[in-house]
Amino acid sequence: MSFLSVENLSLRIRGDGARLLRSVTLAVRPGEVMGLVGESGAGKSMIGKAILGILPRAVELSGGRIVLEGQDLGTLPAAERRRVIGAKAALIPQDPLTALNPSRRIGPQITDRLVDILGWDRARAEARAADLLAEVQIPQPARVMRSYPHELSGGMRQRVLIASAFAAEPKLIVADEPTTALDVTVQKQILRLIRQMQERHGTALLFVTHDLGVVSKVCQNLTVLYAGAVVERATVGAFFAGPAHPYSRALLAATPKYTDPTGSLTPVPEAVVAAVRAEVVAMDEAEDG
Amino acid sequence: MNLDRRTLLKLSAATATLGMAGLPARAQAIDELVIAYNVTLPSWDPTVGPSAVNPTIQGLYQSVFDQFILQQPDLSPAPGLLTEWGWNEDKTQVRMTVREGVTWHDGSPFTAEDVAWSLARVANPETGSPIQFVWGTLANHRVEGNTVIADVVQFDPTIFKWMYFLTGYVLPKAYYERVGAEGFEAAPIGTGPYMVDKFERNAFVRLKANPNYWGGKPDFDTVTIKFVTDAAARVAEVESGNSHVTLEMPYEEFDRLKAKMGGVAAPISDIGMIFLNDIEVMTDPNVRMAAALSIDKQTIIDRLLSGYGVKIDTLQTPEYDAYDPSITVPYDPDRAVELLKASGYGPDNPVKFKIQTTRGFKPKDYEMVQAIVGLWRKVGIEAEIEVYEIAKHYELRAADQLAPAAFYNWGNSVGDPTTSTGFAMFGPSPHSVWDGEDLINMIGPLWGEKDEAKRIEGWKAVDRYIAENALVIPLLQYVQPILHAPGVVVTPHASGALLPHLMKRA
Amino acid sequence: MAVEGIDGRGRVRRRAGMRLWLSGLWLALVALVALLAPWIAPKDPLMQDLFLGRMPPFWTPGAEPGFWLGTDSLGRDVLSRIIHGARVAMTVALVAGTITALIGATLGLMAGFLRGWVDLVISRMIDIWMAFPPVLFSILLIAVLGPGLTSIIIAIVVIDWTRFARVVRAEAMAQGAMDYVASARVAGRGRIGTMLVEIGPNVLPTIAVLLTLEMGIAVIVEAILSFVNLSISTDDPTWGGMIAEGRASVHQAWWVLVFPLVTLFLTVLAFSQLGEGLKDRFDPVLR
Amino acid sequence: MLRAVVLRLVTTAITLIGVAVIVFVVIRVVPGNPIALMLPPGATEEDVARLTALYGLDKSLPAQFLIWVQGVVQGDFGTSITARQPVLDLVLGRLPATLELSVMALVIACLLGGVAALTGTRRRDTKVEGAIDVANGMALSVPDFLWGLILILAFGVLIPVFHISGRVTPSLDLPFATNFYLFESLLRLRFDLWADIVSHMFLPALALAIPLAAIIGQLLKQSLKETMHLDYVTLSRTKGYGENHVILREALPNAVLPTLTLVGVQFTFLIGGTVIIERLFSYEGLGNMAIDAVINRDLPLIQGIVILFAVIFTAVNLIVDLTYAALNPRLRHGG
Repeated sequence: MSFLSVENLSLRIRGDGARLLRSVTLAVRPGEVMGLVGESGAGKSMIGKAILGILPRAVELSGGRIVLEGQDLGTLPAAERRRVIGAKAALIPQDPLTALNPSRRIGPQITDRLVDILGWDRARAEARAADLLAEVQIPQPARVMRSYPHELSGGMRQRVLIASAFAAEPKLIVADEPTTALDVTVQKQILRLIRQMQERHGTALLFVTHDLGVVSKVCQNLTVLYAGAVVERATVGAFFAGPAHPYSRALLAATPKYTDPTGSLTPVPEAVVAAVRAEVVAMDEAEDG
Repeated sequence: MNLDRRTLLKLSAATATLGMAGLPARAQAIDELVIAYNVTLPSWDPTVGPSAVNPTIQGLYQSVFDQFILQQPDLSPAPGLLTEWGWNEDKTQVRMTVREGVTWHDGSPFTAEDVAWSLARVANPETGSPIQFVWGTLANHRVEGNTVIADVVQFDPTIFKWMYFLTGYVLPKAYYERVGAEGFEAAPIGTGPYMVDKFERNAFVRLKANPNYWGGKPDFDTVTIKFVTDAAARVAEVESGNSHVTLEMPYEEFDRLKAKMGGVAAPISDIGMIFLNDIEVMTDPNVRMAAALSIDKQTIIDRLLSGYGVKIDTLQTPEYDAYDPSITVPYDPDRAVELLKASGYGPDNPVKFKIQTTRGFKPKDYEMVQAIVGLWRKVGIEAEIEVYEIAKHYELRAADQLAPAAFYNWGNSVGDPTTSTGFAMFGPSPHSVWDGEDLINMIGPLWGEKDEAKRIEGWKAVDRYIAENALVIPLLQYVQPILHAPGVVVTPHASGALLPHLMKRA
Repeated sequence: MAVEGIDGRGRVRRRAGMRLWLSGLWLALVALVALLAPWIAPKDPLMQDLFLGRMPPFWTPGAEPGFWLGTDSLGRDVLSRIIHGARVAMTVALVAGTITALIGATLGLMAGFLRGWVDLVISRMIDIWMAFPPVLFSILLIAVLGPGLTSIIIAIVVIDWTRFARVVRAEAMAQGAMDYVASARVAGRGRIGTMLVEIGPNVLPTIAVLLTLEMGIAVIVEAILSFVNLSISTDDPTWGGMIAEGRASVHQAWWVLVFPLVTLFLTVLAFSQLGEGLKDRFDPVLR
Repeated sequence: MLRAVVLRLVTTAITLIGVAVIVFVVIRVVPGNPIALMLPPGATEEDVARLTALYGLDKSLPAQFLIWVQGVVQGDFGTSITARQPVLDLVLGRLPATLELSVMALVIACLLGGVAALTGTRRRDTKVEGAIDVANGMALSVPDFLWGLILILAFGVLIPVFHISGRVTPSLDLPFATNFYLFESLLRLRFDLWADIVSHMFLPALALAIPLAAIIGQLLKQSLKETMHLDYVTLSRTKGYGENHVILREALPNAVLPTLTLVGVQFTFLIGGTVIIERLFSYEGLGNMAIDAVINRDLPLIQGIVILFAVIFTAVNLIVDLTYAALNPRLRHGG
């Protein structure tokens, strides 16, 4: 039974009705690592936002539902939905430089959820935070908890955010392109760290990225998106052996391989783009018709 | 058209608060009288500095200090700290008998020594007394028992009148010499009806009744005088019941509230006039006369001042000694047009000059000048208004650089012709603007005239001459509006001074 | 069905339209009235008739025909005085506003870009000027210059130029640090040239916004000065002067105070909303 | 850090000296010399000369300035012409009243502005925010003296809830050592007096506060709305916190900082504004005394008051900069 089940999720711009997501369906089993892949603007991070309830004000849910551990989030009143999400899910944000509150110390930014939402007492929360900081290989966790974000490097801050996400023992973590804002050398360490933490804590992980290379190293299976519609769902192994959908194949061809850095890259051909666009138009007319 | 609140409220929500129902003032008995006063008190020494010559605060001084001679509400003198006073036969000496049994607020006895010392002090130039030129005419002040004698250096017929006018106050010699000027400022004492209990600069002064005042203990034991310089705020004070008495508010407000509370409006010794400077077009008598004849004084008083004002044609008011009702300047616009035509002016070629005025210093001062300029425009006089502050007026007048016409008010609470027509029209005085030789010769001999009847007749002749040649344009005698709660009866004083000890419980 | 807009970003419409339109309309009306004042005013604003004092507006009983908004204590037509008052208000707003902007912006630009001792001197001047309480300083200034339209404009300029100088200096400093300025310098443009050509245009939107706000403030300062009895000396009507005069007899003739008050209020509100609207329009950063 | 402090003191000194020189020259150029004011009817030419010499106004401008500076160095700011008392005592006597009124106005402005900004952010992009924007615009487009007038009529007379003149009911005996009535009445736990004083100060303070509240309201809302888009706010929502908590705990502390410096500047304008409001409410502060001083051409007093305003202005700027540094963690912890 899947921990998270997104069923026919559709999102539109409030007011003029432009479609952002077109009845997306995907499911994540406890402990599974699912990759969400697509070009920028394909709506992949919009799915993450929908799940965590942080959609921008200008976007409205126009269809489908999100079920978390059997609970349809849409039916819950706003306040209760927030607490459920807060308790069961967590976010690893993209840019560590702006994801920590500059005027609050690091410690409280980890323990606040534990105390306020999960109801832990302060001592247990602080101990937990220190353990997690150690687990993400941050030296002198006690001192770091007392310091301010501007005193830490980008990489260190991402580690803090990862520790903060795992501290609450969530059953699902949404990682929204967690390494894109970091320089290359740090990216590898952070990816390996996320993978280790995921295995150790057995948390389901929804990994949003545009980099197929990352997917191949971190995810178990993946979903390819184009213009807010699911184009293909596959296990990583099957996908890298031979993607079913022409757009997926073109996407794979356009991705640099670590193994063959000098290989020439062929941009996604026009014909393929036209084809997948036609598919999307067909879906819309079906829905509108 | 009375105010219809509903139309106002319907008009616009943002300004609905301006619709005024007005609240009935609390009518119950008043134990602590509160007066909303229109000017602040800069200094407690009534004999030196600018405040000594400021007529608007003399009421405060007269509550705490006594003058040599008491001035009654109708401006006439009466025995005060001096019971008798006068010259010897050849007017080379003055003799003054001092009242006995009077004490200062600190309990120390009041003696003739205080009177002699006070007179000598204001006669001494070093103390910075602005009226030194009058007190300087007496010298060698000495005491004999309870009489004070002084030699007359230069005869001044009005010397005794100054003893109930500006700087004519008796100060405590022993106390002043002990505490010095600054000590006196901090804790002033006098022999007056009220003692200073607490003074908060720019805010209020709290007065306690002087139990053994020689003129009888005043009705109200405690009087608080709040300094509220803004007229609308003063009206709000009495209307909301925070204060019981106030003065100097727009006449429309006086009319509106006097029905609800109590109000008294009496003429005071302060007149509104237009100085004429003998420069530019004003040297032409036709222009001056036309300007005088074309001002409809009564309509201005009725329409602008709601009728509160007394039309005058000379610088004297009915209460003054040298008032002559027979001298009149009628409102005759047609004659004014003829006179202007005689000098070559007319509607197409109007005579042009500038008229200066203060704005907000006296009630409706600026509006009155606007109304006069409007009346002049009808007969062919184009006057351009220039507003200046009272400080600039004094400076221009002292330097004789006033515009051809300048609106000003002239207070004279002793009612003597020298301190009205005299100082205003006598060429050499730094205060006059008109320098005509003829007038100087007429006024000259009157300064030292010893025969009182002859002196008064002399001044009347001067006033008649001035009116016939329109050397100045007197306009009106001001009426002072006083609003008071039903619980208090206010006796107005013709000098314009608001005196708490004249106020009785209703 | 538009396909190209399918990704849906950047479609959030801007909401400011309504306010901008209304304020622009009102200001245009006031400007027009100011221009055509002598021709469209029903009566001569200075013509007095003491017997027609304090006539109520036309819709109330006892109104005098022809005097739409009633008369003041001297019997002058309130509507005509408001119309002519618009001329004074607009002159004060435009002239004082523009001069303040010119002086303030130039000094600010010089201080912000040239830096060095120029900045030091100008910053000290700004500090000194701002140390004076504005109202007290203007009272003193008017006392020196004597009342009149020109002295009010000078008072406003002398007091408010620091507002422009401060903002433009900060903006010029920020822009100065940008790369495009450095590249212009590399391209051999002189310091002054760079300042005028490169920084000027980018600072312009801020100046435009401040200018509209400044015009509103200029009208208010004129009202404050006439409250302190220092405004225009001659007869010609100003809104501030009418408010000060109307205040004394507000219970008998509320319209003498209320109508100029409402006109002043709407004009200044229009200036501030226009300024806000321009700020939204120019400021791309605002999401 | 020391170097910055020294530099700051030097610039402050320059500003004060600049102000002193300018006001000294301006008020002596002002027409209407005080001596003419003192001349009653009948005074003669040599009276004018005598009084002018008495007040030292006959010397040349630079000479007068030197005398004044020598006096200032020994703490003697000269004697007021009208009040015939040392200017320093007069001015310092009235300073507490103006400071208390300004602080009270600032508190009211922060409360009003804060509530407007927070509500505007909480209800952003709705009619509520539109209404708040218009209200801010209206508050800004009515000069503070008109607010004073409306408040007097509304709450002084129509519904007499507050006192409308003076600073305290004169009949009360005030056991105060200093002139800081408001603060001292709190320290002495005399809440009866405190209530009376507040009732006197509330309307003038509100009239002063309204324009400032509008400015704070707009600036803070602007800064809040920008902060709401930052990642750490979004992250906080994922933790399960409600909108109110997110605004108050996460966005507000960071949004306040940039607004602080601008409020500092506006506060100095507020102090300048007390000149008119104190006159309207007959509140015995520095402003009220300033107008009398100008009308009576009391040159030493005007000089003293303007210098004191300048000192207040530089002090407020210093305080604002210090609080900015204290509040901003980046500056406080270096790095």
